[in-house]
Amino acid sequence: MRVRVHFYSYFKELAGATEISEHVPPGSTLESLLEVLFARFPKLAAMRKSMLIAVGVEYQGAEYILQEGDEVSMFPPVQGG
Amino acid sequence: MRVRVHFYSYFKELAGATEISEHVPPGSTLESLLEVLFARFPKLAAMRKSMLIAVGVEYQGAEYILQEGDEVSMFPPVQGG
Amino acid sequence: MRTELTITVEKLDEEALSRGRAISGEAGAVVCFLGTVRGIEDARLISAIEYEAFEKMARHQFHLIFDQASKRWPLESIRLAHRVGRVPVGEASIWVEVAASHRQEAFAACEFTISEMKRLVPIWKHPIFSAA
Amino acid sequence: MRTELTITVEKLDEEALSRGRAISGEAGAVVCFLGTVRGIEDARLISAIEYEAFEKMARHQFHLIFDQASKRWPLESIRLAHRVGRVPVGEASIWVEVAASHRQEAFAACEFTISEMKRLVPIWKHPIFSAA
Repeated sequence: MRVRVHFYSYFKELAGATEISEHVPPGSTLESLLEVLFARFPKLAAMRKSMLIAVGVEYQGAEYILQEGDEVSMFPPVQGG
Repeated sequence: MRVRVHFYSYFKELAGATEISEHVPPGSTLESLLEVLFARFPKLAAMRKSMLIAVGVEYQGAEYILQEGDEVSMFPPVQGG
Repeated sequence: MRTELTITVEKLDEEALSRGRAISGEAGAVVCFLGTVRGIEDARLISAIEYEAFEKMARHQFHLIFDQASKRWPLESIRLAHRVGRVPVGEASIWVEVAASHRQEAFAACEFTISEMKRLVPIWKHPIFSAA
Repeated sequence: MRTELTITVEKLDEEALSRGRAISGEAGAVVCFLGTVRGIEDARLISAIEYEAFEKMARHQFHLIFDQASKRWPLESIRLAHRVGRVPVGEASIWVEVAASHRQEAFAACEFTISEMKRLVPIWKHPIFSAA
């Protein structure tokens, strides 16, 4: 199934894209998606310890099970204010 | 020597005056002045545990030694804001 | 540190006070407090509070508090206005503004100024109860 | 509890925001925070900060924070405006106002809202450095 992945802030430069579309097997977790993305974008992999991940408008952990059509967002620590 | 004593808030009603002039022996402490005032104004004496005392614009304790011309102020807990 | 103190019987003009702010490019945080007279005091309806001040001592004690705050935190300014006399329900009795480089300091100094005022500044409240 | 959230590329109009306040006779305390862009970031002179927001999620996260605040403290209102896009040095990037019956709650909720925002709301800063 297909999910979209959006990048924000300097993660756009690290991934070289603002968003990508990704094919994953049904039942995949966020963690398995991340492994695929980290293999493809090694600069992103280097940031894995200071990375926030949302699906839609909610934060999710690595154990989240992806659904068809999910919009995943990956970004560095936020800095509002 | 002479000192003036000013009352604020409901201490004016308790003393029946906004200010009075008082004669005290040289070297008198605030404490000895208070004993004289409490004898004269028993309603004030009842408030001694929630009473603030200043000389001029500074708070002073009972051990303060009065000077000629001191302006003493007695008032209940403050409530600014 | 810049300070500004107003004790007045006039209505506090929050917009004019805000406009009076002059902060440098270094002050990133401004915290304001506005206290207004509430309609209930000790479970009774009131129409106003009459504020009585021993003004000369109040000014001195406010400045001591500002000095203490500036020793505790790096601040750009503290400005404070306290209304005295009769203040109707819904109108402001106090306005405090603290500017600093960082928000934690501005918040801490603003709260400190208000709580020290409530402990030290000779101002008293006399509620005016509503006719039954 | 009333809430109002503005995320805008326009300059924040502090006076208009203040005028938009509508508090009851029960709200005795209003705490405001204004954050402005400082001239130095990481020890370098800057001319502006470009704020980037994931706006849909930012709105949702702000409302979750408002809900949390209203569960923790009895509040009358929280109003917040965040500017995005390029914000020049000296101009405001954020304005937060909390109204409550008592000052402790207004201060606590205002600080909580800001610190939770800095933890949860997807907005990022990109400093624009001054020409040397």
